[in-house]
Amino acid sequence: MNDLDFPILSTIILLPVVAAAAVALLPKNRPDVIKLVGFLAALATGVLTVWLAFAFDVGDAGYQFVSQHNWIEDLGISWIVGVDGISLFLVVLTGVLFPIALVGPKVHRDVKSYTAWMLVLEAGCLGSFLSLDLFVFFLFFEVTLVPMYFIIGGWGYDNRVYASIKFFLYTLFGSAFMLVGMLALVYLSAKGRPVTFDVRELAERGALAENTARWVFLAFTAAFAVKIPLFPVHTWLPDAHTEAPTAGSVILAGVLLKLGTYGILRFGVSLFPSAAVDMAPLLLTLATIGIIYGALVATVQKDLKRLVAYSSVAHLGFIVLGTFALTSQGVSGGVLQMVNHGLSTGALFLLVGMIYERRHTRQISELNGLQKSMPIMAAVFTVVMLSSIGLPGLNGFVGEFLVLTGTFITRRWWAVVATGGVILAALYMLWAYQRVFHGTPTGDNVGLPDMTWRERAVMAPLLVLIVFLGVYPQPVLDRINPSVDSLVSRIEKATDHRQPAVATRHEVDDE
Amino acid sequence: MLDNAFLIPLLPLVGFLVLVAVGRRAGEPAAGWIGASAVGASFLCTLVAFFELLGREHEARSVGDHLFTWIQVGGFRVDAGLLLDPLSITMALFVTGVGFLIHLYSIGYMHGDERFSKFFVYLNLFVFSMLMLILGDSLLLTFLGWEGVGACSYLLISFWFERESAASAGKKAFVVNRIGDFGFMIAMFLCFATFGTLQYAGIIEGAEGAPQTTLTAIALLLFVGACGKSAQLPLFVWLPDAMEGPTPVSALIHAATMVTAGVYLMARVAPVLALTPDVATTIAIVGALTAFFAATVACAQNDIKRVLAYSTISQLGYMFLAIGSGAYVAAIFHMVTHAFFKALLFLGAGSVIHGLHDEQDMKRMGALRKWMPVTSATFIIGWLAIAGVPPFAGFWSKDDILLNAYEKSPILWAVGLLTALLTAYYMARQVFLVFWGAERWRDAPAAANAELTEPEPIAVDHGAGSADTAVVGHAAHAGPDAHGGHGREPHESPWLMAGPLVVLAALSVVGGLINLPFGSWARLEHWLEPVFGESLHHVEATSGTKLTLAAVAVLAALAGIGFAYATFMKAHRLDAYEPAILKRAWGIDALYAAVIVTPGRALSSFAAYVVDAKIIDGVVNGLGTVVRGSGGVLRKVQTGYVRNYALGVAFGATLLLGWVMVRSGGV
Amino acid sequence: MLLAAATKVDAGVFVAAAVIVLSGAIGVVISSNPVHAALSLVLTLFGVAVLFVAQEAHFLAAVQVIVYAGAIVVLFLFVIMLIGVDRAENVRQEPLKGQRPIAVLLGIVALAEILLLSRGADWATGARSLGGPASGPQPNVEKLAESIFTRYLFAFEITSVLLVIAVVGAVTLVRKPPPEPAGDEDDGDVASTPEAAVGAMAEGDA
Amino acid sequence: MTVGGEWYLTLAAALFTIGAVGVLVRRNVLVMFMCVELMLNAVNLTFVTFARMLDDIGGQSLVFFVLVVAAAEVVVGLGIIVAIFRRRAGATADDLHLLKG
Repeated sequence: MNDLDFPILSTIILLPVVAAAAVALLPKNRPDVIKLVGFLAALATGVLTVWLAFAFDVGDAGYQFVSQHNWIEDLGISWIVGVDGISLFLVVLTGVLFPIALVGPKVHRDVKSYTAWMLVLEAGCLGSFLSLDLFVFFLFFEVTLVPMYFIIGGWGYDNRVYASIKFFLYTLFGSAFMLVGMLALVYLSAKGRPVTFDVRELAERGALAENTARWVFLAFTAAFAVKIPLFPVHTWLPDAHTEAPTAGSVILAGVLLKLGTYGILRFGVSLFPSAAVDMAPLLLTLATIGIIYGALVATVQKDLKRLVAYSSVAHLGFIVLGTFALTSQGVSGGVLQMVNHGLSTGALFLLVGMIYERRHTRQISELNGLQKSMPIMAAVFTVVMLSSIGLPGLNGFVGEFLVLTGTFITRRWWAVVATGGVILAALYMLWAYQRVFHGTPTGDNVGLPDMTWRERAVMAPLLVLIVFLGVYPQPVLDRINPSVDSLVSRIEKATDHRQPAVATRHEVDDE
Repeated sequence: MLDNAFLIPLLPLVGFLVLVAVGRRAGEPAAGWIGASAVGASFLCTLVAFFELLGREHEARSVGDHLFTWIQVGGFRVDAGLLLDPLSITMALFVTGVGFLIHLYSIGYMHGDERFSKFFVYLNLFVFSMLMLILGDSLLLTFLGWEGVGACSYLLISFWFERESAASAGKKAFVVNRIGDFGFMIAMFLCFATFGTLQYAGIIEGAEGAPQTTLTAIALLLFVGACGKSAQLPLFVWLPDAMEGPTPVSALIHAATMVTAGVYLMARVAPVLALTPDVATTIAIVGALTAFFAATVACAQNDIKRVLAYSTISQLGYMFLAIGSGAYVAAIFHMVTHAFFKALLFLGAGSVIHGLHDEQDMKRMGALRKWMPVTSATFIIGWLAIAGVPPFAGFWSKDDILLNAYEKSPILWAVGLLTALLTAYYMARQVFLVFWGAERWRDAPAAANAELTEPEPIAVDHGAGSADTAVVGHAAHAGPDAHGGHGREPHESPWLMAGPLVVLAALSVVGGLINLPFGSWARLEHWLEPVFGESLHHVEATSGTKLTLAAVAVLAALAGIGFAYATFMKAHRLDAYEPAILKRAWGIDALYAAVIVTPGRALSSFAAYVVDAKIIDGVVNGLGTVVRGSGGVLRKVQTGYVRNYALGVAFGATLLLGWVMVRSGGV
Repeated sequence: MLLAAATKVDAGVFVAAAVIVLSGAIGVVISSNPVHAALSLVLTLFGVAVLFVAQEAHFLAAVQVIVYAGAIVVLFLFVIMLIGVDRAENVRQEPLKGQRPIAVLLGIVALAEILLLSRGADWATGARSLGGPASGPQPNVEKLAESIFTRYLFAFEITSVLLVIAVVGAVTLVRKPPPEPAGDEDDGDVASTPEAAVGAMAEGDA
Repeated sequence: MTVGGEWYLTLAAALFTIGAVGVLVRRNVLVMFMCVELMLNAVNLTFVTFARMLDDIGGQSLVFFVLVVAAAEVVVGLGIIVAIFRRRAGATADDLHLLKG
């Protein structure tokens, strides 16, 4: 099934690029046509990614749909794309979120450039998730900065210039370390063999001295930690999220942050297993601090979007926690949580955007009693909020619980502290909900129109996924698990790290 | 039926989904009937399953029903599977049964509410979650229900969200519950780390060989979870506030079913508790203290529902006392009888509130006996049951608990007895204030009316009017047609509400029959035996001791009632023995506010506005400032004078030459 | 004897030329009137031409005189005349503090370094260029021509392009700007600030 | 060979240095330009000297190119100067410091 000749992954990456070029050629005064073209392209990409999830061979731990073309042979750089259980659902998430983000929020000016940038951004994200060549990954990773910079700077709110520059410089600062680390890795691990940027080959070589590997790992981690963002390099996130237009926030939270967590797993942990094991306590600690700290800070935010942004810091902490637990449950939960966070936080940002379109404010203190006039929005918000809090039966819980379980069996106390974040999550979300939706509406909050059919249609797929992944996550986990297991067993082979027996013991089926 | 046990939780879920889809269109009262029939059908299914189970051999009375694999990663596997055994079926029976009655009652009670259908949406979801909690065959499925009922409780407490107090109470309930859930979650992690499974069967199987410390930790952490859900010290604070919800909610969730989930959980893991006597003792002590503490507070409350709320906390304390004493059957027995009489009392209170047009202050009631005969008759039965007057249901279950407590420690028994006395007193106080004495509600309306006729732009024809909505400020009662001719005089509730009262009253009278302490009459004990097995504690006291203890308990109850009679009926006093500290529940809420909430908020503000904004972002922006600053200094070098630049070039060239010279050794 | 005499003559030529070159150079640097500077430059150029001849570079000497002294210096003089001869620079004052002493100091140090280096010259590899030997029976012009038109033909062609570009550039630069719109005439001193001057240059470019 | 090459080189060095100092100390753009010509001549002299010392015509060829480039440079440079002076008569190098940081 996967040996099809058609280069499906390259198509997925290139389709938005072609569409962006097409949009650029369309006349500026036909925003309706531009919107349609952009949406259809994103939708087609989305359909392809979903098809990918179905065509994916469940039991296979390796890369699938691989296609390879030499690019710069002297430097060992090739165009290699492939997908495995770790990247599969991030690709699907990207494919699903982009059409929603494109069609959901209203664009107040220059639809053409906006649509083109969004499509370029989509290509960048997909390329990052699918590249198996370190160099090409780095290119895509950096390329995503540019459209995001313009989207925040061009379509954002009042303080957008500061936010976009901060976002750009912050991330670029981290990437500089990665560039150095990447070159060090590639050339130091060559040792007489031909230089290659192929991730698969590099993982096999693993030829760096232990100390060197640690430094290179830290260089990679620096880039990804900023992107994730990990405490204490998270401060670009609230600004970027708050000032970005709704679609920008959705994509930023839903997809771009995942580049960090995905990168740290694919290029950090799997290329430097021993360094990852050595550094795990540091990263676990930062993640745990991020969970508690993000939640605490979120509690007192006055701006609804900022609150959601800080909740992202906390949620991303869970993902890192799971990743560096280095157990099947932790890593699988982390991967699943990447998807979950993309769905629920993306949905939250969409909802906040809808409130903004009605009230033109994000200040919590200026909102009250919205449930009175907008019962449907309140209901949708409640579901999404509960998913974000991690209510069992909705998607957030499954990932969070797996992460915490996986962490607990190796790193007990980190997990215990992190579980405290679950209490705080309920606190800040419910308190915000109470202030915004409960109470008797006053002033401009009286008589707002409820969700339109278009808005409902936008939210519907997200809600369906939120519920589905909470009730029946197994099809997703079935695809994630083999890749994660092989990753963990490779770590075990390379280091003296061992998962506890309970993590792997397969009990006899009692069916 | 046992093979199709999934129908039991599925039916309320279907009801929920149907109501979500068409509830608003179905409107009143169709939505209510949909919800009620879903729960009713579920009750019938449970009943069938119960009889099928009853028809089986003693040992075969445990049936697993595997549905699908929910989560599986490596060795971690949780199935969506149901466990039907005598314990879960017992719970399911009274949850669906009482739930059905309360659904019926709600159709009458919520009449005229603008969110009528939504109420039943939540109620059905609640019943589904509660059934998952009960029937789940693993800790995680129980946790699914556990959190689900928590969420429903949140939604229902803040049902009238326009009122700030209701919104806050809902949030408080959820957050405090989460603190308990924290313990529950850690306990689950520990279980997985120790046993490699979260299934009850696996845990109980593995418990024998597990290290004592681990078992103690697990038991203690689960008890923390139970404390949150069942409102025990120190996590009880949410339950009194939860009375902001509609009264049927208080009856169903905050008296009969959800709050007993903690007790159920403890009973589920009874074999673990049996191996950890220290934890059992802790549970008994916490239970006894909570029972006594809440009873003292209940004596000083004036709000008719808050009295019942503290009473609930107190009765839950009894159940934990029983659990801690190893008397699981007694705990379950009391849970069942308590569900009957406490639901009855709450619904009765709702009926009173309804009849008095949203009056909740007992000081403004009185003499309702004549006006609301059915309500008062049933309420009095409930009172006698909870007070422990034989032969009502409460007497038998409470006696059972006290007996077991006596076996555990006479001190615990003494505390329990004292609590029984207080219970009898405060319940008698309530009954006398509400149903006897002067018609004080005649003096009150001026003030009440002013509150009720707050101008409200949206006029809703309220009909009979639901109690609590009116407080929100609907103009219904001010409208001329609202109450036909009977003005402000109390009225009896319609039969849809009175019917459930009668049924529950009947159950409160005869409920004791399920477990009479006379050999073969101990049906419940016999029925539950396969669940608890060896961990069940058997009382070894002589029948003489038993009789003496029972007599003392009855005397205590009568003493309490007598004292209340003397105070309120003979002396006609209204505010006897009500120190302010008791009204404020020993100031524990204030203590939490001072010790946790305020510092917590300060810490958050510190993190947000100092650490994040000043320190971390300070460093970030500081870096920017340093770069710009050094640029600002360096830009001075760019004088704009081309000859200066040329000088620089010359200087560089000279340096280069010097360097070449040094390198070539030309010097 | 004859050789000694020739050497003496050569030495005399060198010393004379050197004196001319240096005095001309110093004249360029210190004369406040640009016309004088230009004339001093001619002096130096001639001196250098003489030194070329003394080193058998006859063709270059000729070019030096014709192109440099003849064309370039005349161009300089044209420009001086064009923009005003009377604008003598006040060489007594130096507005940039420290510029002059540092410049002289740097000059001395650099000179010393160059001299020391040329003495030590072990870094000169002595590798041959592609042009071939300078000595031999062929006349200097022929050898030079052969070198330029064979080995360095491509470079030679490029210089021709360069010259064309330079011509075009010069024409574009000095073209009179298009007449200003009427309203702007009362601005008075249009280019009273350096900003305006540079701005005008940019306009001229367009 | 008569006068040693090193003498020529020394002379060229002196000429170059004088030219460089001239560029640094003079404000008149035209004179600065002339000083640049001095430096170019010094270099040319060096080339020719080396051509003789090393017996290599390449040095002389290079001088040829330098001459051409110098001519082009002068043309363009003077063009710029004329353009400036057309706007600002008598401007010195110090008057043009718009690009001050």
